[in-house]
Amino acid sequence: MTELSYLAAGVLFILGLKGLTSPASAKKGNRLAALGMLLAVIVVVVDLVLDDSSMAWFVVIGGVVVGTVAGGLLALRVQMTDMPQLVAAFNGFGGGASALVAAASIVAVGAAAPTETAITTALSLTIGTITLTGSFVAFGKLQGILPGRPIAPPGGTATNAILAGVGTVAAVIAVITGDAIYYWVAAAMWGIVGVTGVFPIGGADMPVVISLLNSLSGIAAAMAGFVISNHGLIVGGALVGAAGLILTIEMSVAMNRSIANILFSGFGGGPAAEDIGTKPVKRATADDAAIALAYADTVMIVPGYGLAVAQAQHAVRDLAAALEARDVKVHYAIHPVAGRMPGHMNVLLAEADIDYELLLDLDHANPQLPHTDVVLIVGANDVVNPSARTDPTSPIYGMPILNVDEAKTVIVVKRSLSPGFAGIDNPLFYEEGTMMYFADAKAALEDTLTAVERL
Amino acid sequence: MTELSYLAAGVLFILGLKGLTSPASAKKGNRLAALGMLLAVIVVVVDLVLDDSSMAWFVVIGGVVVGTVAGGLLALRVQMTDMPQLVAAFNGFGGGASALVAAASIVAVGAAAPTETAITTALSLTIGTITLTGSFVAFGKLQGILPGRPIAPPGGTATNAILAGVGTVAAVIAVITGDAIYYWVAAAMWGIVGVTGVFPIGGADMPVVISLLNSLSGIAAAMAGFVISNHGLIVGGALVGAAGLILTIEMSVAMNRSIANILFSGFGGGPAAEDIGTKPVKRATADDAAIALAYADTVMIVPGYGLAVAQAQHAVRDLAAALEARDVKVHYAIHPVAGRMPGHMNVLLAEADIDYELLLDLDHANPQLPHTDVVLIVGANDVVNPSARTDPTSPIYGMPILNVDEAKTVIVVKRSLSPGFAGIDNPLFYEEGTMMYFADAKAALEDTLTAVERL
Amino acid sequence: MHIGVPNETTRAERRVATSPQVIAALIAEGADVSVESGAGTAAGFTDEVLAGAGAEIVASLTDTTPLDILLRVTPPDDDALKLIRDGGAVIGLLAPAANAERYLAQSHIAAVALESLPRSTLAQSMDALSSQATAAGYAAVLLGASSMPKFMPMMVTAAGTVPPAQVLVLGVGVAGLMAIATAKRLGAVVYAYDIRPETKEQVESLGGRFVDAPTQEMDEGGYARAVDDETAAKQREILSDIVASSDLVITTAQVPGRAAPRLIDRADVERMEPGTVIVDMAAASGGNVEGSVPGEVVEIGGVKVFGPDDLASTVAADSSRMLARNLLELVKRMTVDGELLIDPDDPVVGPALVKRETPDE
Amino acid sequence: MHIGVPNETTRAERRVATSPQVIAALIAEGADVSVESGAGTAAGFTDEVLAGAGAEIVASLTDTTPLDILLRVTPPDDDALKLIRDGGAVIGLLAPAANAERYLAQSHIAAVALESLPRSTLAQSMDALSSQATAAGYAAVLLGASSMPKFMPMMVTAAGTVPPAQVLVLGVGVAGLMAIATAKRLGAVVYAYDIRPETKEQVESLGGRFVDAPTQEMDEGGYARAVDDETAAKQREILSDIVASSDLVITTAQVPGRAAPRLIDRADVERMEPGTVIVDMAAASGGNVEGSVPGEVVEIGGVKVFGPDDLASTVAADSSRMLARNLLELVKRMTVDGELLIDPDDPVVGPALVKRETPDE
Amino acid sequence: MSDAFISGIVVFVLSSFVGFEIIRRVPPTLHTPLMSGANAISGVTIVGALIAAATGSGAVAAVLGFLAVVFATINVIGGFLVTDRMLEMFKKVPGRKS
Amino acid sequence: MSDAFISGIVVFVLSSFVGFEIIRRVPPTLHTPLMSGANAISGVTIVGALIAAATGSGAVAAVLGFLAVVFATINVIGGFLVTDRMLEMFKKVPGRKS
Ligand SMILES: NC(=O)c1ccc[n+]([C@@H]2O[C@H](COP(=O)([O-])OP(=O)(O)OC[C@H]3O[C@@H](n4cnc5c(N)ncnc54)[C@H](OP(=O)(O)O)[C@@H]3O)[C@@H](O)[C@H]2O)c1
Ligand SMILES: NC(=O)c1ccc[n+]([C@@H]2O[C@H](COP(=O)([O-])OP(=O)(O)OC[C@H]3O[C@@H](n4cnc5c(N)ncnc54)[C@H](OP(=O)(O)O)[C@@H]3O)[C@@H](O)[C@H]2O)c1
Ligand SMILES: NC(=O)c1ccc[n+]([C@@H]2O[C@H](COP(=O)([O-])OP(=O)(O)OC[C@H]3O[C@@H](n4cnc5c(N)ncnc54)[C@H](O)[C@@H]3O)[C@@H](O)[C@H]2O)c1
Ligand SMILES: NC(=O)c1ccc[n+]([C@@H]2O[C@H](COP(=O)([O-])OP(=O)(O)OC[C@H]3O[C@@H](n4cnc5c(N)ncnc54)[C@H](O)[C@@H]3O)[C@@H](O)[C@H]2O)c1
Repeated sequence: MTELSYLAAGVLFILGLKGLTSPASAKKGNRLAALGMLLAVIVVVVDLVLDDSSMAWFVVIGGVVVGTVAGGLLALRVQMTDMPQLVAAFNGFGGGASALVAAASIVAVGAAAPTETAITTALSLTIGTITLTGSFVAFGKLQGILPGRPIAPPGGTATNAILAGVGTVAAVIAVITGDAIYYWVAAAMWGIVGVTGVFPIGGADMPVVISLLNSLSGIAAAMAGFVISNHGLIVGGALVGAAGLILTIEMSVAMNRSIANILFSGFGGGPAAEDIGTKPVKRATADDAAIALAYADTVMIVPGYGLAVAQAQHAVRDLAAALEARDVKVHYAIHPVAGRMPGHMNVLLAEADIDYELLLDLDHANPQLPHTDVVLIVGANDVVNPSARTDPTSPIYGMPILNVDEAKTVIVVKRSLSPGFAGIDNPLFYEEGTMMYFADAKAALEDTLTAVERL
Repeated sequence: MTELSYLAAGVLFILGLKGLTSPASAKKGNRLAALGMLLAVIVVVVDLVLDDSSMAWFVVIGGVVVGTVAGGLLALRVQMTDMPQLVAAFNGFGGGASALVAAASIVAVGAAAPTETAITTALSLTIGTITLTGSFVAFGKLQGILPGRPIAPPGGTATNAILAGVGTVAAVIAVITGDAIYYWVAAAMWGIVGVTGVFPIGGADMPVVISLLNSLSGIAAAMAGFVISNHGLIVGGALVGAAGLILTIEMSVAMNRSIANILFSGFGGGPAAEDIGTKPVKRATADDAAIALAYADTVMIVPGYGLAVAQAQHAVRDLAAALEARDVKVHYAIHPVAGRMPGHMNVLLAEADIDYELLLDLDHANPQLPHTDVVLIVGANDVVNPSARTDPTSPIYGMPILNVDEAKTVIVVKRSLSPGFAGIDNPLFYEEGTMMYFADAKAALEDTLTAVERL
Repeated sequence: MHIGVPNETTRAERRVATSPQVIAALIAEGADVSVESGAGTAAGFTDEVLAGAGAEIVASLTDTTPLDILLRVTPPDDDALKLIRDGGAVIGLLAPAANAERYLAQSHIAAVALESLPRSTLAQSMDALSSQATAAGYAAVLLGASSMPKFMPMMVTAAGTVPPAQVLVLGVGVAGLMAIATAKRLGAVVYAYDIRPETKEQVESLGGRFVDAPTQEMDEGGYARAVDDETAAKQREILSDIVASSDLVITTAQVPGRAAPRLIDRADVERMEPGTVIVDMAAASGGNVEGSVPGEVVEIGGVKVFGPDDLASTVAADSSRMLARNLLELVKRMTVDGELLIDPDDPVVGPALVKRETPDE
Repeated sequence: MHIGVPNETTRAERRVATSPQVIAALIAEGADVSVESGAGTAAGFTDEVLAGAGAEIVASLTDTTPLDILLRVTPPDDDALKLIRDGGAVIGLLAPAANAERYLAQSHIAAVALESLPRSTLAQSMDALSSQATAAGYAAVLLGASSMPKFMPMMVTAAGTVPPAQVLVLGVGVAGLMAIATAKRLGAVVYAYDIRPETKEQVESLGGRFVDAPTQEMDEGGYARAVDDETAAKQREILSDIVASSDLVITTAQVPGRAAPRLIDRADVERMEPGTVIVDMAAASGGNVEGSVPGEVVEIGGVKVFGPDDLASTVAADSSRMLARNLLELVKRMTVDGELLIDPDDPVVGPALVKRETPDE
Repeated sequence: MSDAFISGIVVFVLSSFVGFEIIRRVPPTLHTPLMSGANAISGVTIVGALIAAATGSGAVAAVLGFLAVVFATINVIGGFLVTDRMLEMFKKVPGRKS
Repeated sequence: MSDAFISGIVVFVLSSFVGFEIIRRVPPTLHTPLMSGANAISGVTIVGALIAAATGSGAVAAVLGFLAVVFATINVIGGFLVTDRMLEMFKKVPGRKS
């Protein structure tokens, strides 16, 4: 029964994780996984109680209470923007717990363990430790306690290689001899690698690192499962280990980087994360745009000269149709001087057979914008440049523009940060609520459509 | 080692099955799975040899030789069109083998087996038997040995329910008492259910039934795995059991039916399979169209009035663009009287900005058609009606038409078999090389595009 | 076989009953083709071009041997019919309703009126009504658009937003459909109406919007019947409002063998804004618009009402080419081994022959 | 503030320097507006409509009190300038190159020439050259299309396949872009060429094809410079071939302050097919086409060459509305608390003031 | 329940999940080859058949074992071969959209 | 190798496959919640921690066990809660295209 209950918990983990991969089912997925965890905990507690060996009640209860209060407070108090670092910290605790389970087993069983158990114990210990230290460095960087910029250890990659080598050798000796001290040495070495390995990675790449550490914490848990011969741990741990790895790969693909590039670029191995412009912008992918658009109630599309250059009129129509099918209200805001000739946008939108009634001119669009969830700017620039409103020294000061910055979210599709016809920079691109989607307008809209249809 | 080798075989099965889900990797997938099977067989043989008990060599070798020759000849000799029934037959053999393994275990171990083994033995035996008989009935129907039309047993569903009930009770008694005779009774009852259950199902629905029986044969193998405590069998069998079930569901969804409707409609429970027209046509889905188009070298799109009615001009352009991105050459054949006014198609295609150079009129299109892989007819009818060429009694006899029947494959997108402007039936729809895709033109083209992008 | 093509060009008529391509095709079929000098000039086919295609250019067809076939854009006078040999034929847009008696009087020849060809799928390649209506529908929109003081498309510009023009097309036969398509291309919002209900789908297939006024099934011939007074009144009421808000109205409604239905009264015209335009393509057969005059433009309360009689001629090159192709296909159907052979039972040619009405019709 | 709008309608001029909407807007700004009777009729703005918007309709502006501002579509004669009070202004398309001396002679008023406004993003709402070029580019295509004996779009029909017309646009400023867009809408295959290389992207952004002939960077003002003889010769050579195969050629090339560049010689015209059409929009400033005559149509070897001088007037309602909006925005910029205040240092108004040339220019 | 049996159940459930997850939207043209390939995999019961044939004692067991081996072998050999033949139709590997 | 260990390996491999297959193309906006949820699941090590804490003897073992329980509990409780909060943003369930 115990084993089958763990299997049931494992199935709940699987279903939960599956749920988490799609927006519609994510919340339910998380709760299923939590249910699985509750089941696993009840099973083990019942088992321990039935066993009624000299169970160390106060340790167990004390631990659970402390952990619950600490974890609960952290989770409920944290601000939205600080969540990534909190996840990193939680992950560190998880890795630490697996290392501690291994450590407890070393203390309890010692050299008596069969080779296979010794191996998994060593793995659980070292992987758990690197997860612990690495996660806390990541936490520190994101929280601003540690410097966000990449800092390589003295000696760079070589130092890390040596530390890892020593740690590995110590672990092998530990397995062979069963001598606890070698376990601790191995754990210490790998713990240091966690620190020196994560320190050189820039703050922007941290999410990928956290995801990788998350995968490691899953593997550590699975190894701990081998140590205590528990299928529940193996299922849950292996699941997270594999899923975390795939997720890490996906995240780096979304950033157009390889994992190796992310992990080692701080050592001078690859290009810096920000390659366009000097001021930071928030970059978006097709999927980001798709989620923002698909979950909006009202969308305003602002076409500009770039739409014409990319001949993206059909693509914009297709995307709008897909959004309308999801009950999103889509309008188009046409600025009087968008494009390069009077009525340029009208020619294109008429070709794509977009209903005239959906086209709003400046006077009609501006009052709508504060009530608009998402503005999608397609190859427009000057006509949405807020310096026309705010900067008396700007050559376009005084020109009426589309006040897109009054909308909740702004997505700008263009190929780069280069200026438009008027040749001036656009402060809109650097604003808090603006996401820059750098791509050819047609390709971007087509990719976003594909992403919307996948949601 | 043995166990881990079985695991390796299981992994190969997983990778192989995964490969089989996409056209690009299917062939490799099948070979990986075969490799896994080879590994499993080698492992068991080595194991048996090492065991060097009184191994019944001649039985083993004789069986393998007979099976290899029979299976090999059948597989290599069969004609493409007869493949589905061959798969059914093979499936029946697989189910039979599992039942025989269970039977051998019953004979060898008898009442001595622990309850859990007895249960799995009973399951392997009964599921294997129903697979055996059901598959051979399916084979007989498809091969034309048995009548293809649905034939319900006397008493209908009630008869089957009684047989199944008796079989189940016998199995339960067998498990409890360990008495072999009850096993045989259970097997016999379920074997009959296989016959009486499949007999009432029409020939058109057989693929779905075979897929379901395939899933059952997987489960039978997994149960046999429990009987002989072999993880290799459990992994492979469970894999096929689950995959087969999903596939069965997918196939019935593709036919717009529920599984229950397919299984029980022969008993008067649901509509007949062919609901449109009386002559049989080959129906196609978006995925069929996508595969045909994406793997073609040359495609000719023939637009007609239906394209205009559906306002599918943008959709056709998008699909063509996706095909061109895959190096498919796409042209459009414009019949002089397509649509309802002179130049009707030109107005639409120009709106969608389709290059004039891609438009071929009758005189230029017809010489191309014999060299065209796929013709995609979108809402055209009279202009591709071959009776204008072949049937002197036809009111349109003598009118030049697009000779689309000279192309390798023809896909016709329209909503039904109803006639066009001239009000006459179109023999093209019933030809061998024609697939009918019944849908609104715009929806059909959009769905096909999605399917192409998924390939 | 000797085929003759006269010069018919006048102010209103710039078309010619042949084209360089068709001359070449006829010659390939074994015919001789004589064309009067200057016949094609207004359509852009100079004498040199036609001669280059193989035609004999003659000052007048009277200079040449009797003709087997005379091809015409417009109804010929009796002298022209004399050019044809005994047993020969005149083929063209012969206006049989008005001229049948004249043709029948010349009993030595057969008169084949393109207007009377069946409107079947099989006969479409000879259907000159369709090909010329295509040209006329296109030309009507260009005429209307260039006579309007406003843009057809919508334009959002720095100098204000120009709303799209509203175009109304009444009568959705071939010309009406072409008018809808052309106005739509230019960016207008297009409404359309026809008495036949199946045109709704056709209008929408071109991106137009169908006006929701009463419709009525067509007769066996596929033509609209004359409507009763009550329906007509209801129609006019609904149409009057949409006419009033239109910038350009194009009317094409016809009922074969009858006067064109009156769809727009003077009062409706007066409700329109000054500067708006009406093109009444049915002016010559009675007019869909009260006050329209064939071949002229009249102004009613600031509204320009055109009654053009030469629309197909304004695209004379292409309309002549299409007409010539129609004639070529018909000539081919009427010849066997290079000899003219008129089969009154042929399902295509038969109905086009000008015959004395049989009592049961 | 008193604003006057005269009646300028002639054969070639149907526009008026105001519109009902703009009259209402000016009155809302506190101005009085007097309009000469009949001034808007040709543009579709009847006296009643303008009066309804709040204008005072006068038989002649001489009947009314002195004006603060006189709005003009065309350059006024000296008598008209007398209507303006001391310190007042005339604003409109004043053709400053030809008339500057006349305006300067009337030292009691300021002359603000819309032609001299900067072509900057900020000034676009007042940019009458753009708004009128928009109208002219559209009208040029309609003129060309209705004068051509062939269809613009491709049509596959039962009476043969009609290939699409080939349209060539030379000079891709505002008018040229509009011409490309309009011809493309009608279904033609459109080629275009301009000396400024950045126009390639603009042409393609409208679905046109750029002709691969030599280009040249623009000057600081964003205008093309006059090109040297060698480049011009090479240009003409490449263009000659594409001109020869075109059905409709629309030329719009201008070099500010100079005569329009000659892009098409008589020999090029003669290479074109009979029945083809050229619209030379630069005819008035010297002509891009050899032989074009402003305000007339000449035939050269079967090719119709138009030199229209009233293109914007053919869509007088919308072109007047846009011009009126341009004038409104400029008047608003030139008034403070309802009083005219001309600031020669204003980056928009300053350059538009007619001034005596300073030596360094 | 024996440990082996319980771990069998775990393996069974997990394998089923893998099977469920692997089959996504499969194009209908692949339905038959996929079914055929899966069917061949279900011939893994050949392992059981071989064991039964090799270790069974007595005539009945021998016959059952022999038949089991024949059946399973037919399923395996025939299954993979016929699948391979069906898949001949997907020879051209498509260029991917860039 | 013990049977338990071997079946552990089988379970590990199969679970990994399930993990691999489950994560398809996930929209980037879900990356963080998914990571956070997976992280909470990796807190399953709490089972080991509880066993260690309950059965360990000696002060060292008690301390290790106690810490393990605290750490694991933080991971589990905090992880699921914070994921739940992140997912608040997906409240609107989209209408599907028909
Ligand atoms: N409407 C008129 O009559 C007229 C006439 C002349 C001048 N203008 C002037 O033109 C401007 C019009 O404003 P606008 O906002 O429409 O255009 P804009 O300010 O010129 O900006 C267009 C933007 O589109 C982007 N782009 C170009 N090609 C693209 C592609 N293939 N895919 C995606 N993005 C692309 C460019 O950025 P990347 O290079 O980074 O992609 C550029 O910043 C105004 O300054 C106006 O005064 C207008
Ligand atoms: N071109 C001309 O000038 C002209 C003028 C008048 C008449 N005609 C005649 O019209 C005919 C033209 O031939 P054609 O092949 O173009 O058309 P057609 O023979 O009339 O066939 C059109 C087909 O499109 C299908 N369809 C309608 N709406 C659809 C939708 N929304 N989605 C998908 N399919 C749709 C219809 O089948 P379902 O209902 O099953 O969907 C119909 O069979 C000829 O007979 C011609 O003589 C032509
Ligand atoms: N078989 C073919 O291939 C073929 C070819 C060409 C035309 N046709 C058909 O022939 C028919 C006639 O075409 P046509 O262009 O010569 O028509 P037409 O010129 O005779 O008439 C024009 C239109 O006016 C409409 N009309 C008549 N009375 C009306 C009223 N009171 N209110 C509104 N509309 C009114 C008619 O319905 C018709 O559509 C059409 O159905 C057309 O599709 C068929
Ligand atoms: N800032 C703004 O918002 C704004 C507004 C309107 C226009 N403009 C710009 O002002 C410029 C002029 O516009 P316009 O329409 O008044 O131009 P224009 O009427 O002065 O000239 C028309 C075109 O002729 C071209 N041309 C000159 N010589 C030529 C030659 N030899 N061969 C080929 N082409 C030749 C010019 O390059 C120009 O594009 C354009 O760049 C336009 O984009 C800017």
